[in-house]
Amino acid sequence: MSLLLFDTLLCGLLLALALASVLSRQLSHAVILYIAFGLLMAMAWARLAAPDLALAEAAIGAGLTGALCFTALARQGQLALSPVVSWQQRCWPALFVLVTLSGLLLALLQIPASPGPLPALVLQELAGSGVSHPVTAVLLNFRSWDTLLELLVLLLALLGTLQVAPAPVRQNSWALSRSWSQLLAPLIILLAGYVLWAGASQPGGAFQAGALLAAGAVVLKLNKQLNWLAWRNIWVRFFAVAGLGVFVIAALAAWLLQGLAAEPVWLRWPPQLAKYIILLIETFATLAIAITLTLLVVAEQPDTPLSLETQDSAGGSDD
Amino acid sequence: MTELSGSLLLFLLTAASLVAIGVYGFIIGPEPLRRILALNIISAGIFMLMVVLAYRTSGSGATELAADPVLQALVLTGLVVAVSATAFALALLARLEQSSSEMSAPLQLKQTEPEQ
Amino acid sequence: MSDIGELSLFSFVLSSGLLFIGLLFFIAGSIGMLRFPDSFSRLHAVTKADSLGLGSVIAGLMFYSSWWQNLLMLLIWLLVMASGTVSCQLLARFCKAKQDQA
Amino acid sequence: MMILLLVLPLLSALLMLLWPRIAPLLALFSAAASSLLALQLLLQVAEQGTRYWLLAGWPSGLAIAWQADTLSCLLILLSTVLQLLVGLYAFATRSRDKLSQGFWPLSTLLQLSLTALWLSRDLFNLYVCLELLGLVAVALVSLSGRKAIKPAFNYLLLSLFGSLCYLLGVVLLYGAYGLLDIAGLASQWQAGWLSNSALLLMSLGLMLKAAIWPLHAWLPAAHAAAPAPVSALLSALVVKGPLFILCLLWLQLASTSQAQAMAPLFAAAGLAALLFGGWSALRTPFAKNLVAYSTVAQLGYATLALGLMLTFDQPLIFAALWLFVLAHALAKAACFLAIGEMSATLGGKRLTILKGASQTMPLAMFAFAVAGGSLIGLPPSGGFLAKWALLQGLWLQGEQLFWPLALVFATLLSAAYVFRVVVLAFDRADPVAPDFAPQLVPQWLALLPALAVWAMALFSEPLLLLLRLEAL
Repeated sequence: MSLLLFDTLLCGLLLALALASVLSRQLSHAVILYIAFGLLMAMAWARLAAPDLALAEAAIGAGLTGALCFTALARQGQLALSPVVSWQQRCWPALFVLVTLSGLLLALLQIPASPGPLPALVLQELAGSGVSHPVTAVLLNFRSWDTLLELLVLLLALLGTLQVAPAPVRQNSWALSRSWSQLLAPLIILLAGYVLWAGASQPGGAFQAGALLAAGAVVLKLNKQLNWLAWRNIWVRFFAVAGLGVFVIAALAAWLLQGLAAEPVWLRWPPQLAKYIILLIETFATLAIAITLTLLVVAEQPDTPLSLETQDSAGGSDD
Repeated sequence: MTELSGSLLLFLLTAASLVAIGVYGFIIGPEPLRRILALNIISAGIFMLMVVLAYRTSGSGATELAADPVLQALVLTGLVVAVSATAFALALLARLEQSSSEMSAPLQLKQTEPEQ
Repeated sequence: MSDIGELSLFSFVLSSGLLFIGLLFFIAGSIGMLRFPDSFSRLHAVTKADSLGLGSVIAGLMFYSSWWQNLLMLLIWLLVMASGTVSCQLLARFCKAKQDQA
Repeated sequence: MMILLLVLPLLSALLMLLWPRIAPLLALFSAAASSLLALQLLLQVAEQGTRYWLLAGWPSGLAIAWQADTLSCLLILLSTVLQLLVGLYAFATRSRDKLSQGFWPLSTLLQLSLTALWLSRDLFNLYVCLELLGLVAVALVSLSGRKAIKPAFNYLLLSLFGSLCYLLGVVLLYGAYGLLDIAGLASQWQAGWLSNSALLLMSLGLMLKAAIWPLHAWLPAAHAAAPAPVSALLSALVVKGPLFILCLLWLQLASTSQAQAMAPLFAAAGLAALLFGGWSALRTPFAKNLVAYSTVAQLGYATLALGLMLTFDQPLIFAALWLFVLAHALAKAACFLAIGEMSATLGGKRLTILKGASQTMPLAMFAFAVAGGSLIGLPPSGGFLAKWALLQGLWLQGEQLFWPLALVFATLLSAAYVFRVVVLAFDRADPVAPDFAPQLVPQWLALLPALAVWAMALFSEPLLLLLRLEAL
């Protein structure tokens, strides 16, 4: 009973925050409400037996997305009220959304209460995967191709962002926040290492650890520390790319190892080595994720030869 | 029709409503930044739906897993994709606003640049 | 977590009292943030009440958990207090700077 | 060996990021090697039949499924060859166009994501591929700098919205069946409100991403704003990815009753795209917009063929659908490269700069006209082959009058917009500056795909055979 009360409260708050974020008159309010929404979402996921996701959501949904949105807000300059949307303009979309929602609900109600065959299959094959935490096994063994492509998506977003990164917003840093961020840094590194290591047997893993590290690095970067952490630094580039590189090279090595067999299978880890391969991939992926996420949040224009600035000044007067 | 229990039904309803709220926000806007937020709300709703569906496993007693790990892994992948896309969209937006302000006051920007 | 039944009446009352006090502080802090007129008094309400409120809630929960979990909770409280102090300082300075500018 | 098709572009893209100096050479090398590998894979599959893989060697359902049938192999070959061609064009014009360094890794990654998409038969993996494709495409569009930022932003938002719709559909299906691979789902498929809504949601998202009428509004702005080599890649390849998934869904998953119910909608959307796209192409004052609107119109043929395929279930129509896609990809690459070359040399974006282009830049104009011939469907081009297959498929179904008439009308419309350019080009040229010296190599490169699309007619028998096999 009390659990149901808690659930109702949680769901009500989530809906209220989302609605308020969409409808609020000021953009800054919308962003703040969205960050609160992300934090509550993390709680909902912890409630729904998804601690891995709660960790990731707290670091990403509330932390990094919040920082991103605030940076975007800071670029908007003076805070103006949103233009008013007239009643007629609101009415039709609302009607459309309500109709869609009821269709979606009708479909959702037909979903069977019993899960499909995959969870049992995962449990059955878990012993051969090299790790004992099922989510990590799915991510880095059963469906590792998805994870590889996901790392690529992350890298690609970074490439795109570096290309269009705007000119920096000038800001100064206070001594207090600087020293506090320096105090936090070792703590965050310790915690990230723990989360990475724990991933093999309990909730945690490369992505959560990377996101944590990135959060720490973003705070330091915003305080004008870590000046070496920029795309033009070859080592930074190397480690940003190494996550994918190590993944692919490990896969190639495993593939060649089976080459003696008749039909080699892509991305199959040899069972006795699986544990070490996964740990190796995760370590490099953590670093790559941390670097990529940090640069995504704090990317600024003069950083990189990829940026389009030179081209803009040359060919901007085409029309 | 369904045999889903009370709490699950509640979360299912919330997830669908979040998607609906996000779609509404995406259509209405009016600022681009709010559209990006709305997209994030849609994806939060979809991920919540996935997490709720994953949670079905715990009640059924078919396995000793707390939740469907496949779906949870998919959500993790989806989260990364969502945050990457959001970051890229925000960078584009910032560039868009910068170039529109440059067009209105190109001289002023030229003066401030050497300071940095 | 140990069962509630194992607690003596005295510790049960004490922990409930502490939890209640903590909640009171949270509520007071939230109302203060919504109702106070300017940024400084709002900051005052939020940070002061939150650190104290969280402290009492943690103290109340300590009756139920093992020493290891207690240590973690204490650490969390310390971290929240420290970051609350820092961010309160920063916000207040920012507001001050804004005021001086205007 | 075929795994190199994915590993090679990936590793070379990573190396390009580390050492930008060698990027162009690396990109060309990887594209050339991939083309050879793709050709080998196509020959192998055509000889030995379709190949299946379960990645990482786990049991079906748990593992991600791959399938290389003749269609996938043809598409892989198409994307690698076009990648090589466009890469050569970009390399040949690098000193003039000042294309940003970012082009090389991005276009290589585009090839990788397309290859991954053509191979995958797993709904969630397809989602990741779609996102990858969308992000690469937007990053490529934004290469043109300031004027492309707004179209790129709109493209990104709509593309994200489309992917989310698709993802929601995938989640509904997973909730219903607990499976993600297409073959497994197809074996358990039941028509019902749940599967209906999942299919509708996924189709909505895919149609948005494939710019199928009426969800095409973002395409002309985005494709016209991109640099010429990028527009060629986008129009020729990127919009075909979602279209491929759409066909997978409706031809392999949907039950007959669902397909029959949806077919008229697809056919109508295709027809509307042909009419409105053609009309807009006839009206626009900008050269690249004309080609972009023609993409909307030509996608209409593919949608129409999909609708007719769902109605009649006739292998010839299926072959026609993919012939349209192949012919359009080659022709559109030629068009964009030719137009890009002409507007870079003659200076300007309006259609009027092409006045007299047949005398000043005869090669590029010839490439455009030849490719345009295929867009219209003049015999014996690839476009004609596709239309002929479609008509033949329709005749086999008995007395059909409406669709052939509609096809004829659409053909007239596309002839009108192609001739709009050609007529202008045969006008008397304004006198050119004495140092006017158009580059020859890029023009030849633009001509190559145009010639290839006419050469398709020579291989019509094997092509039809390959594609018809697939439908069975």
